[in-house]
Amino acid sequence: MKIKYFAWVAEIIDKREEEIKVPDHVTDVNTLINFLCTKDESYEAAFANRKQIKFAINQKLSRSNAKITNNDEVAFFPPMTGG
Amino acid sequence: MKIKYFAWVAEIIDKREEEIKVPDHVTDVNTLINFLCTKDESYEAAFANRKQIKFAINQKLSRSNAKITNNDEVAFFPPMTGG
Amino acid sequence: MYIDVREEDFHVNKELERFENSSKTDAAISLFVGKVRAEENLISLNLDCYPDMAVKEILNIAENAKKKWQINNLTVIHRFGELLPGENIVFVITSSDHRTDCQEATQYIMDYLKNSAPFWKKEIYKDKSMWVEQKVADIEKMERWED
Amino acid sequence: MYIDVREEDFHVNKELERFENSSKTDAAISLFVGKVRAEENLISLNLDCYPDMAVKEILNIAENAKKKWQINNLTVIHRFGELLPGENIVFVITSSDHRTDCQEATQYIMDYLKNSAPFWKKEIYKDKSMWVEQKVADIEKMERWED
Repeated sequence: MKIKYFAWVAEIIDKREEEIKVPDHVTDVNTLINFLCTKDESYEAAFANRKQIKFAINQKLSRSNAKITNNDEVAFFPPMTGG
Repeated sequence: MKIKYFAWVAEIIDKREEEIKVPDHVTDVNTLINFLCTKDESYEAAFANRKQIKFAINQKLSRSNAKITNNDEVAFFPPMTGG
Repeated sequence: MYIDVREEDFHVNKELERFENSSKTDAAISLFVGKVRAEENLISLNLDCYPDMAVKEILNIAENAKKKWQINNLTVIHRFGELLPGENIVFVITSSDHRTDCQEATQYIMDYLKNSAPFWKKEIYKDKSMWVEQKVADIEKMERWED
Repeated sequence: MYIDVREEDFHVNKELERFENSSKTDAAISLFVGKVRAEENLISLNLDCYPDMAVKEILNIAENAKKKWQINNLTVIHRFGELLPGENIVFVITSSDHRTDCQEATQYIMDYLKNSAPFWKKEIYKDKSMWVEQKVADIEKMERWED
């Protein structure tokens, strides 16, 4: 699974992108976040307030219970401030 | 008094501008229109439906009872369609 | 602030460039350009105008826009005379610190130009000609801005 | 329809000219340009971006605008990377037969670009830096368009 991070999420985790093979019990964004938080404190810090984090599956804004597989690209980021 | 006509008002009266010395009883736009209508049928035709006619005194949209004198510039025209 | 009522055409690009050069620190620019619609069989759009009053009235509209919104700079150019299909009629540009101010001000100015600036459009077709009538929808657009 | 998400600057004039050349019969054009505000002590505005998603999302916003209004042509350019005060950020232009369509569509596109396109602004000042936070007022501007 390709995972991307943007803005202050990327700064806290100190990565913009990584390739991870996730275990079978990771089936949606919620379980992916739980899995990432077991890896490293920086993930826990980044995801501490989950309401502030948005996510996209294959470049499309998604809900936290949308299904994901190892073939998907998942991205985590704060609310957008473009324009 | 300088009087200007625009759009179909000018077409019906067949004048874009004229200089007229108006008599003393012409004190506002209403009495001016009455006076003009005694001059020529074309004025009567142009002013037949007074609700369709707007007027400006010295380049400013005005009400029909606003006072005018021989030194003023008065203009008659239909509702505007600019932009 | 620059207001111009004239017969000659203008270059949208050059006017935009001129405006930008005098608004270098403004973060938001909103431009509207209106042209003669290429209706079938339309030969020309003849715009009658009361130029002295038009300049005063556009100035008045612009001042009112500046009272309602934070506007740093503003240009309005309105043509009159015989205009061919596709030719420019009107150019309105405003700049501000935040986007909503200039976007609403440009709309406001256009809405008032339509109904309260002394211009009158006559459409000349191959087989007929007619004065454009003021539209109720246009008046309603103007009135939405009233306090 | 032309959508571009890129680091390099663009020339507002050239983009307008290009747009006009491909919209010659459109009677109404509405343009918005957003630039980096020259705030005191601001060194740069760093725009983080998810480019693949940004292109898709802007396309989606544009398609929705075309469903709501009669739009003939449309260009959106959005930059990312390190932008200096006064530099261009975003360029939105739409054309239509009647003025209200393009003016509202341009506003709509800007309102959605602010809150739903994957860009994130970080302000770099002389003595500090901070990520810009999404504003409730901006979300409300976006939500006014919902049916």
